[in-house]
Order: sequence, then structure tokens, then C-alpha cells
Amino acid sequence: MSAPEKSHEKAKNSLLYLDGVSVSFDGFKALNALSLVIEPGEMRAIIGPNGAGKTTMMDVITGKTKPDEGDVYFAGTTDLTRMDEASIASLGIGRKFQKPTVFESHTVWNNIDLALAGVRKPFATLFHRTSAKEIARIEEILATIRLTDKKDWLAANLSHGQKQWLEIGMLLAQEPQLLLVDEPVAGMTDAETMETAALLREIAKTKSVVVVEHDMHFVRELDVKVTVLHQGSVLSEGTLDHVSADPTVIEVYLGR
Amino acid sequence: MLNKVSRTIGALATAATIAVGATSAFAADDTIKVGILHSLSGTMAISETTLKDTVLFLIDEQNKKGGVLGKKLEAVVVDPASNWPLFAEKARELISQDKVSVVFGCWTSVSRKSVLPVFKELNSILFYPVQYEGEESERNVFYTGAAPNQQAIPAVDYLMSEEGGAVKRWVLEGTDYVYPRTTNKILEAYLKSKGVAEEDIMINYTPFGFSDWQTEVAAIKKFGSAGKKTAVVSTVNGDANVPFYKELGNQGIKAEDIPVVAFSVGEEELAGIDTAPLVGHLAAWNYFQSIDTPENEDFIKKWHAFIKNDKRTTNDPMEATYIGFNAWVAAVEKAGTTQPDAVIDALIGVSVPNLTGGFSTIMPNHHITKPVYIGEIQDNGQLDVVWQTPGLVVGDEWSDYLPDSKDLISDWRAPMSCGNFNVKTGKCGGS
Amino acid sequence: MITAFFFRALDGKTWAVLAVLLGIGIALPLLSLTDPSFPLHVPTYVVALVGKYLCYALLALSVDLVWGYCGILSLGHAAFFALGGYAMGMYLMRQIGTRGVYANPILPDFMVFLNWTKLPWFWHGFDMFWFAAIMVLLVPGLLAFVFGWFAFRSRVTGVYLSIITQAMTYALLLAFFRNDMGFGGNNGLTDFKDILGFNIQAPETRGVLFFASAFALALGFLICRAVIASKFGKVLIAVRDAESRTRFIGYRVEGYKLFVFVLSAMMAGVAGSLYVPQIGIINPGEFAPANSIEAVIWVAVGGRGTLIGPIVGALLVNFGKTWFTSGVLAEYWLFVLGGLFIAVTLFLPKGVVGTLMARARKKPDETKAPGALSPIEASQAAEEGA
Amino acid sequence: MRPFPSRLAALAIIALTLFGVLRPAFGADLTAQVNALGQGDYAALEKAIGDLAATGDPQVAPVLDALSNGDLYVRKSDNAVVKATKSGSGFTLTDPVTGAALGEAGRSGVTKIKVNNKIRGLVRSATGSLTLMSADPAQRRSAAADVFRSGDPAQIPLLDQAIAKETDPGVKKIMTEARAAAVLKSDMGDADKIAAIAVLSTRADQDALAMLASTASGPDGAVKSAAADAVASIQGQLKLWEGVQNIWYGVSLGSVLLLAAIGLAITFGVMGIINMAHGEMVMLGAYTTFVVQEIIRNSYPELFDWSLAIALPLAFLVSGAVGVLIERSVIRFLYGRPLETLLATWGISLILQQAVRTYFGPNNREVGNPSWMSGAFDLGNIAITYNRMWIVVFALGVFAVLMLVLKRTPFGLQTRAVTANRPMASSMGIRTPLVDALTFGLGSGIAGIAGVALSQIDNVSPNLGQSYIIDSFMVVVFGGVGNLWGTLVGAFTLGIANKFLEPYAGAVLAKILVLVFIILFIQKRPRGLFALKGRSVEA
Repeated sequence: MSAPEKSHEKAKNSLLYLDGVSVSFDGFKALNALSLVIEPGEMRAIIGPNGAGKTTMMDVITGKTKPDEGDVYFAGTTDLTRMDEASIASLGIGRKFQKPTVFESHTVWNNIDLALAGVRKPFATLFHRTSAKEIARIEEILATIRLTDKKDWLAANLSHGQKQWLEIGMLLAQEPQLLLVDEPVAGMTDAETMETAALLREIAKTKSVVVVEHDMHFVRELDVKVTVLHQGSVLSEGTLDHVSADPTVIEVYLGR
Repeated sequence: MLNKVSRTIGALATAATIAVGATSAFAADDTIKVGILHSLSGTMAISETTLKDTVLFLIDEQNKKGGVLGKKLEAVVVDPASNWPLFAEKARELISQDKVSVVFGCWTSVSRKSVLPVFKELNSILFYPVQYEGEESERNVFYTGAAPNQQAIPAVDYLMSEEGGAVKRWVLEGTDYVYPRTTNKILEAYLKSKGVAEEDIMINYTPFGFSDWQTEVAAIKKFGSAGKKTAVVSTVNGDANVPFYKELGNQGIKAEDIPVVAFSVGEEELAGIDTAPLVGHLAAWNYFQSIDTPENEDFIKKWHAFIKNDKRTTNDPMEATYIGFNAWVAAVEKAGTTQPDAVIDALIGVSVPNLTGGFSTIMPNHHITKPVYIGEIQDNGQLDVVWQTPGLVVGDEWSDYLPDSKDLISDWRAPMSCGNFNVKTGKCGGS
Repeated sequence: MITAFFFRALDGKTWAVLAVLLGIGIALPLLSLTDPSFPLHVPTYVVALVGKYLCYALLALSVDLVWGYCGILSLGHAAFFALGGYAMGMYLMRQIGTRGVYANPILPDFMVFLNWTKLPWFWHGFDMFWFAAIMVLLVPGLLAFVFGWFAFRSRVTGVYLSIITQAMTYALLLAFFRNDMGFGGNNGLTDFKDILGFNIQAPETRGVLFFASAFALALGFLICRAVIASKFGKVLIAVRDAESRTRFIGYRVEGYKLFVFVLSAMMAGVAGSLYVPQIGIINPGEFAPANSIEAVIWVAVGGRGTLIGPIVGALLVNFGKTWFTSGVLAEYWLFVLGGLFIAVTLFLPKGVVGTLMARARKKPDETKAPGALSPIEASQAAEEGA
Repeated sequence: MRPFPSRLAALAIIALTLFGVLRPAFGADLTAQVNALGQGDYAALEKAIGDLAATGDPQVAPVLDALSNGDLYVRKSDNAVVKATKSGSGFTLTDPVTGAALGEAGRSGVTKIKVNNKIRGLVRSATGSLTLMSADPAQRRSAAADVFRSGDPAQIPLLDQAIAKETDPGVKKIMTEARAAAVLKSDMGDADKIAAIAVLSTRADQDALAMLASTASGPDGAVKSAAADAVASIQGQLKLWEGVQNIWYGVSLGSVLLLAAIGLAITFGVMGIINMAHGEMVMLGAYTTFVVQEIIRNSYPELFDWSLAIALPLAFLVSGAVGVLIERSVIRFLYGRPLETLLATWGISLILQQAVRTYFGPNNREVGNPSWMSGAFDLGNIAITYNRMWIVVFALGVFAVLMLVLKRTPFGLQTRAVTANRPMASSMGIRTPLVDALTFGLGSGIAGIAGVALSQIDNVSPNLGQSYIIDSFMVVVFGGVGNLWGTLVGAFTLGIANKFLEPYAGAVLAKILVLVFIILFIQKRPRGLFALKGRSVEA
């Protein structure tokens, strides 16, 4: 009992607290004693080569994968390792996938509607009627993600970039405290990339954001603290300039 | 060819009629329609297809003789596809759409139970040609297969006799369904009445289509090595028999040591096995292909000509179909009409030749009189008679060895007209 | 709240389907009671046949609700159908009373001749219709609940779920075949006399049962429609298309699956309970895995993910079965059926109704208003990912 | 029952005896006695056998064997008993004693001497005592076993002689046991009986147990207590053997499940096709065996023992070719839509079943066991049947070969590459359509050779496949889709579990329990026993 209590102490002032988290798949260590702390209101970029454990880390935070060992706390007190995806989402952690995942056979409107914070219980949804306030909120988000004119389109018919935006819109609709964003600009044009960066910066004013990204250009645009992951643990941490100067990071990125 | 085409058109027309829900198809006046309700696909096709061919063959033969009442017989074949609800649907279709005068059909008890309400409701006639568990006597059904007392009890009698090996210990091995359950209940009571002790009877059930008999055969072997002469009474159903006998043969259980007498294994089933290791095991039936009578020889010859394959075997349910068919023809001629009530009344007492050199008579309980034969499996897949009942045995629908059925009798003649008359209470039970 | 729930579902198309179903439900039995010389007379044979089809259609609808809308391919729905049937069968058995062949007031005939001395505990209460009616819903619902509670919580999905639902119905098939279970073994329950005091074979009773089937189907359709039109229905489709996404926006998927699975099982149970009095027998054969697969195929033929599809599919395939299993075509029935399945999966992946709807939709505009019936490709894409 | 009225039979015997006198002296009496076999009812036949056995003449043994096998006939023309073998539409006759040819006879010229089980038993114990001294050790062994079973005290002197002369230790042991069995039934003294009990208790099998048990229920005394002790000790040993037996039965059932499932482990497990037509591929293999045997039976009967070896490659080709055809014509359009493959392959299975039913008929077809697949041998106290043993060996062999093919050949590598990542494999120049077709063909072909093996223990009927399909899916899912080792372990686990439950719960309940176990197990491990873990499979 003492160990968790101790971590509990350390986690106190953080929004997200990972300590000594390890996950292995059939002998392969995807995460190896990973420790990471995100402060409330912070935006953090996470970079690292393929297989560094970025997505697995997201899986652990969102409850998809249970860590073999280690602690994961949210808002200092909530042990995320004991919760499933749905409860974690309800706590206020939103996630955007690497490959845009929207509900293809729903319309854009319905996608946002489904993500909207509010009813989640089966019986409640059965008799739920969308209120005027909710409609206003949906329209607001649609405007933010610039899909107002496509609100009746099936999500399946959107372009790749539009799907990315829709997914961000869904994330916003959830009104989370912490957003986990996995490669938000993959497959976007330069202009779209810039706009996305601006959007994320805007969001980060009120919420904590963790961005996983390959695109250094984009990371530079975000201008936030960077964590470099390698082989399942933190290799380096600091400003982008700091980590780019770190010889171990150069070794990992360029050495091979 | 033309017939096929017209039949197809007929089928289309019927379908159209059903589709619009308009008036029923009219029956042609110049023929008498005979329904054939045997599965041609699904699990039961293995047994029932032969009976469909048998009825077609008998109709063909009858038409060569000029038909019945001066009219040709016309077969209406349907495929209930081994699906019990479909049996009921097809029975209804045969009777109310095709207006058949009589139906020959069913194999399993459940298919018979499934069509029963239909035959009662629409008042038609069903001839049921397969040995069954008894405990039934319906006005609209004629049971030409064996009741338990026409198969099981004589077989046990034979095994208990000096000649049959004076068996003292019994294994009742069956597939878990109503026929074996009931037969074994009857046999258990019968054996106990003959002084067999409880511990000398072993009863075991396996599922349908069971194929891994190692444990069961080993158990039989163990049971049989207690020093008393042991026999197996097998009510194992159809498909499960081949692996059962293969396992018996392979584990070295010889007929001299532990004979197996079966009630569901006939020439047709044996055609699927190499019978050399099984020589000496027994089967009890009312007919064997090997029975040497002129009637049988003639029947087999014509059957082979009809089916165009002289390797096809004949078996007991075929003979039961033969008896039922001829009895129906005789009754129709006697009644002068195909009207069901008249034919049902006329059928009682009708006596027709069977294939074993005697006559079978339809009794007031709608069961028939038959001789019972015990045959030994030969290495050519045939069964040779080793024993037979001295005379004919009347089918006993309500077994005397079940406590609740021993007081019941059936007599469909007026004035009783009851299938389950309780002699104790003096009342006709049921509806 | 409830009225709003249903009212929301009542668009023009739904009204039309309900009207057609109830119209048939009333007209066919009435026409069957007319004099045979009446030009529009319907033979009772047709009533019996169509009544059976309607029960199958309700079963198909229940399969579609879980498969077409929630992506749960159940290969065990025949089990719920059969359990509902058995519950009704047990009531009908108890109604026979002393009219059984052995005139035993308590025990059904099959227990009498197999020397049962007293009624097993689970047969008690079935002499009352209300009790049986509750059991028709409760037994399949409870089985679905227990099964679903375990399976969905453990996140058994896709093929695995299909295979274990098949294992479930197969285990029940074997269990009900056992005579020791006290359900009549292979012969099942049969020889019914009357229902609620009316002779079960009387044309009038048949008519009422037919109407009840049509009504149950209409009601089932309405409930499904209402469920699909609600936000709940949107979540279901979301689960079908991207299950983990749905979890990550905070929906506890197992709860949704469980609810819809139980609802569907109860619908199947009702279908079974209406089927049994019309057919006159219930036996373990109804549990056969092949029956469940057939029900899935009706849905596929009609078009999954549409509510009219399964009804059309069930009617179409069963009508084909009736037609082909008579006369000279009897031997070719399985060729036709097999060929149909292959053709539908290859050439009509959306099913008959789905294809027609997609064609109708293409003309006005590519996209449709909220609640549109979804294209199948999307769910296939989801399956690929799963 | 016998066709001849007894008076006529008596006359015939007299006539034959007279006729016999004219024959060469050595066979005169014997011939008359042999002819007596055919002259009366069962009772007369029994007496005639007893008389023949009493001569102690070793020439009698083959005659009695022929009788027991149903080869002895009565020639209608002279009522002589002859040995007849079928040739064409009639019979070739030989003298049962001398083996001299006696010409031919038509079908109606001879009547078979009918025997029943009682007669066969009688013949067996008679030949047992006659062949105890035979030169052939195998014959002596079976003779000793026959005498053991009959336990006739009258044979003790003969057994003593035989034991004294016996050189083969194995045969000697059985003879000693036979003597012990006879002693127990005799009225010899307690010391002899206790010695006999000691001999029997070393045999420690079911037969010995039965004999000792009946002694143990006899009158009180030293013999009774010795027997009771022996019974207790044998029962203890048998309990142990029962466990071993259950394991063996489980392994054997497991091997059948493995065979049935292994093809599915490829088409379903590796390729992801829910192949409901898998059972029909097994059925096609079984029917191929039937056709091969039918040709052999009709044209090359001497090759019968090779029939399975010939059928194996053919079954592989037939089922494999049908598999390739199905893949190219239907399944290739359905990749990535696993649940739709279920519907299409279900349709295919219906068509194949009905096609076979239409062509071969709905009945079971006879597939015989070659001699090396028949019979059993004893391993300790359990009888291991050859067909089961070979099927275990065969199943493991097929598994090993398949593993080699998949792991060590370029084809296997390509298969794994295509199933792991189709676009990648295709861009690397692998011809994915060809690999798909061949992989499906391989799975189907393996199902076909499983059919060859299953034809040895099950019905060959159009329904054959249906009875294995559900079990096969259970094995693959239980073991873990995509993992052949899982299939192996799954098959044997389920087989052994089933066989351990069967003696207690009965066959039906055992199967239900196993199904429930699988359902619960899948809750615990939703992807089976040997699931692939990791991100990729869950994405």
C-alpha cells in the first residue's frame, strides 16, 4: 500500500502523472519504466522514432492497454489503471487517433452530436432529445472546424483532412481537460498544417494537450516543451532546440 | 418429359395461387393422388430416400395392374428436408392443396408427432412404416412398422433361451431419444419380470451421430467380463451405428463373447460397413432381404428393375411400406371410394400378403400382425435368419410393461372408436 | 417520454409498413373464414403458412437489430427463438390436462410413459398463461443477459463472438435432446389441445394467432424503428462502425450491446412463442446451429441494416423453400438455396432491400439526412479494422 | 430350423457311413463324423462338434474353423459336407479334411450349414484344446487364450502336457494362466487353488478379476480370503489403468479433432475465412477414399492394403482443387469481409452436400479398413486399436508436415507475408492471388486427407462434414486463431477433457460441459489459448 500512496503524493499537483510504466507484448517491451508528468494547462509535444512507444503510451493513458507495472494518475488522485476507456473519457480525457476515426455511416452532425458531453448511459440515450443548447453547441463546433456546410454529409464522404478536423471537433465536443492528439497533421497540406497548429494553440489556452507528432516543422510551430521517447522510455526532455542538440537524440534519429 | 413440364407448370401455378392467396388448386378427377412425405435432403435423407423410391415403385406396379377403382395413381412427392416443422407444413400442403387421398411418410417419431395434428385436423390417412416406441394409436395413422413387442421382446426372449446363449447380463445401449428410452424402459421392466437383477442391467445413452465409441465399448467390455453371459441390446440410431460396430470389431468384441442385437440396423445400414468383423451379431426385424420366399424374390427382382441397380438392398421399412400400400389399395377397393372415413373403417381387418410368405392383417388398433425374425449379420452384409417367432405377433401399441400404459387398449371400431381406452376406469382417455 | 420515444419513430415509411402488416394480419384470417366459393377466399393452408413466415420474419428482425445495427453477428439466435417456443409449449402442454392419452392431470404424456413420478420444479407455474407469457420474455432475455454480460464485458467480438454463440445454441441443442432434462427429448412438446380455452386447431383460433403474429411483427418493427431513431440507435451504429472510438468518447459499449442483445433475444422469444401454437410442435431441432445461420441468411438476403430487409428476406427465402421443396424441384432445393447465398453475398452485398434503397437514394443526392440507413461498405470497413 | 427332417438325416448318416467305409482308411471315421455336421438341427450339430473334438485329431481343427467361418456346406446331391468357396455365380468345392478338390457346384447345389454364436463358442473352445500342441506358436497362443476363457477343468491334463513341452515363454505364461483358471473351477485342493489365485493375480486384468471375484464369493476359507485379497489388489491396479485408458481415449479423440480442425486452422485461422464448407472438404476426401477402394475392389483386390496410401494424395488433390476453385470463383471477392465468407461458404457447403447426395446417393458408403488398420493390441491393461493408433500418428504427422511447409518453404513464407500484410506483400512482388488460391487449396487439401483418415472410423455419407464442422471451429477458436500450435494443444485438451468427463457424466453431458467450458474460457481469454498479443491485432 505504501508505494501507491507515495506516488499519489508526487502526483498531487500534476494533471497527468506516469511513473515507471512498463508494457510488454510477447516479450517485446513497448514501454520500459516510462515516467512523464503533464502540468495542468500545459501543452506537450512528444516525438520519437517508430516503435518508440508513443501510441502504446496513449493506449495506457486512455485505458485501452493495462500496464504490467507502474502508476498512472489523472488530476493527482485518480488511478487510471483501474478504469476502462469509457470512464476515462468521461473523466475528461479525449483522444484523437493517428488514422482519423470517425463514424463513417453517420453524418457530420451526428458525429459531433454523439461526442457531445452529456448523456452516456444506455437508457438515457434511448429517451434523449437534443436540446436547443446542444444544437447551438454543435453548430458552434461545426463552425470552428469549418464543416458547417457539410453537416449533412456522411462522414465517409469527407476528405482525409476534413476527417481529421471532424475528429478534432468531436474531441472539442467532449469538453475534455486533457486532449491526446496522435499525429494530427499526417496527410495535411502545409496550409492545413498551419491552421491546425493555430487551432491547437487556441485549444491549449484552456485545456492541457499532449501532441504526438513526427512533423518537426509542426512541432516547431507549436513551440512547446518536447519529450523524446525511445524504446519505451524518455530519452530527453526540454525545448525543441534543447532536445535537438542532445547527442543521444541525434544518435537515435541520425545514428542508424 | 411432358409430364415433368406439366408438373413444373403445376408447381408454378400452385405457387402463384399461394402468392395471391386465391382459391385452392383443383384436383384432377382422373387420378387418385398419393402423397409421399419422406426427406430427400438433410440428415434423414439417408434412410428416407429409399422409402420414397419404394412408394414410387409400388405406385408404378399398381398402375401396371390398372390402378385403383379404375383410376391411375399419381404420386405427389414433397421434400420435408429432415426439418420437423417443414413436415407439418408439407403434410398440410399435400392434404389441403394437392388433395391427396393418402400419405405414406415419416421416419422419425418426431416427424410423425409433428404431422399428427395436421392429419387429425384435416382428417386424412398416414401410413407410418418404421419400427417405433409404441404408446400411440391415432385414428388417422396406420402403423405398419414394429411396435416394441414385435421386435424388442422377442429378441430378448431369443437371447435368454438356451439356443441364443442363455444371456444373464444385459447392456441396453441406445441413442438418447424417445424410441430407445421407451424401448429400454419396456425391456428393463420385462427383464426384471424374468428375474434379472438390477445390477445385471446397464443402461447407457449417447447423442445422435455419436462417433467416438471408445469409452462406451470399453465399458461394455468391462461389464461383460463379470463372468456371466452378457449381451448388448442396441437401439443406437442410424449414423452412429457404423462407428459403434467398427469400434466393437476393433476392440475385439466377438459375437460369441458379447452378442449385440440391434433394432435399427438393417441391410441398408450394413451396406456402409465391412461386415466381416461383425459376423454373428444380431438384428431383430420383421423382414430380411435374405428370406427365401417366392414373394420376396419377385419383389426384389422387380425392385432392382425399377431402381435400375441390382445392388440395392431391401429392408424392413420397405416391406412395411409394401404392406401398408397394398392394404390401402385393398381397403379402397373394398370401400369403393378414397374418402378417408370410409377407407379408415375399411382398413381394419384387411389382410394382405407380406414378403415372408404369410399374411399381415390390420388390427383394430391400427397396428398390424407380423412375424418376428432374428437375423445374424453375414460377411456379405446380409442377415440370415437364426430364429423366428412361431406365429404372427400382434402389434401392441400400449405396452404391458409400462405402469401407466398397461391398462390402455385401442380399438377403432365402432362403438368403442377409441385409441386409448382405459379398461380400469372404463373411459376413453384424452380428447 | 415513452410516447415521445415511439412518436419520433413514426415517419411515413414506418406508418406504411405498420399499415401493411396489420392489414394483412386482419384481412388474411377474415378471408380464410369466408366460404370457399367466395372469389377472395384464402385457404387455411395459406394462413398457416404465412403465419409461420411472419414468426420467422420477427426472428429475422431481431437478428438484424443486433447484426445490422450493432455489428454483433449472433449465430445463436435460434436458441432464443426456441426457448420462447418451449415456454409457450410448456403452457400448452399443461393445458392438455386430463385429455392426454394417459389422462394424467398433472404430468405431460411423455413423462408418464417414461415413468416420471412428479412434475419437475421448472414446470410449475406454466399452467397459467400469464406466467408462461412472462417466461417467454424472461427466459431468452435472461440467457441473453447472462451470456452477453460475460461476453461483452470480456470484449469478445467479431468471429469469436459468433462462434461462442454457436457453441451456446449447440450446447442447448444437446441439452434439450437429453430426455433427462424433462423437456420431452427429441420428440419435444406436441399434441397441444387448446390455448386460453380455445381449440388450437379451430380456424378462428388460427386467425387470431395469425393476427397476433402480424401484430407482434408490427410492434417489433416499431420498437426497432424507435430504438434506431433515438440517440441510442446512433450509438449502436457508432459501435458497429468504430467500436473503440465509441469507447474513447465515453460510451460504455458493453452496456449498449447488452441492452440491444437482450431486447433482440426477447423479440426472438416472442417469435418462437407465436410459432409453436401455429406449428403444433416444438423440439430441440429448433436449436440447431443451422437454423441460426439460416436466420442470418434471411437478413443478408433482405438487406441488413435496414428494418424492412429482414422481413422481406425471411418471407422471400421461406417462400422459396416452400415452393422448391414440392414436386420435381425437391431434389434441387439445396442447390438453389446454396446458390442464392453465394449470389447474394457476391452480387447483392446490401441485400435486396438495401440495393433497392441505395439505388433510390442515389438519384436525389449522395448524402442524406440524419438517421439515414447506412451503406454497408462502411460497416465492412469497420469489420476489416476489427 | 434345419431343412432336413430328422428321419431323412438318420438315413443319410447311415448311407454316408456306409459310403465312408469305402474310402481310404485314414479318413474313414473322420469323414463320417464331419458329414454328421450337416445332418441335423443345432442340437445335433453341437453333438457332432463334441464328437469331432473328442477324437483329439489335429486334422479336425481346420474343419471346425471352416464351420465357424460359415464355409461348410452340404452338397445336396449326396449330403456330403464340403468346403465351398465362391467362384463366379457358383462355388468351388473342396474336401474339408483332405483339401482335395471336389469340383464345382451351382448356387442351388449346396446348402450352407448355419451356425449361431453358441456353436461358434463351442468350436472355439474345441479348437483350443485341439491346437494346444500345434507347431505354430501363434496358434498355440490363441488356443491357450481360448482355453483360458473356457476354464474347463477337463483340460488340465492336456494343459500340463502342453506346458511341459512349451518353449515360448509368452505362450507358456498364458497356458499357466489357463491352467490356473481351470484349477479354480475344478475340485482340487486349497493349496492348488491358492497357487492358482497367485498366478491369476499377476495377470491382473478384467478377465482374471471376473474369475477371482466369483471365487471370492464362494464358501469361506483360505481360498476365499486369498481370492478376496487378489481381487482388491487387481481392482487397485485397474483403477490406475482406467486413468491411463482415459488419457489414451482422449488423445485419440484429440487426434480426430486435430485432423478435422487442422485444415480449418489454415483457411479460417490463417486466412480469416469463416469456412463453413470445411466439413465438405473432409467429406470429399472420404468419398475419394471410397472411389479408390471401389476401383481397387473391382480391379486390383491385391492392392487393398495400399488403398489408403493411394487415396491420400488423390484426396489432397481433389479437395485441394475444389478449394482452389472455390477460392477463385467466390472467396477472392470477399477478402476482408469475414462474416460474409460465412454466408457464401455455407451456401457452398449446401451445394456440395447435395451434389454428393445426388451423385453417390444419400446412403452410407462402405470404406473398408485395410488389415493394418484392423484389430487391437494390448498395452498393459488397455486395448489399443490399430486404427486409432494410426490416426494419432497420422494426425501428428500431418501437423508436422504442415508446420514444415509453413515455416521452412518459400511458399510458407509468402503465405505468412500475405496474411500479415497484403499490400506490403503485393508490393514486394509476391503474387498474392496465387498465394491466396494455393493457401486455400492447401487448407482444403489437408481437410481432404483428414477425410481419408476419418473414413476409417466414421460413416461416409453426405452428412459427414456437418458432424465435424462445429467441433472444428471450437478447436480453432479455443486454441487461438492464427496459431497452429494452439490448434494442436486445443484439440488434445478438448479431447482429453471430453474423455475424462464421459465416464462420469455420460457422452451427452460431457460434450455440453466441454462447450460451456469453451464459452467460459473465451471470456477469460477472448482470443483463445495462444492469442497473438500486441497492438496490431487490436487496432
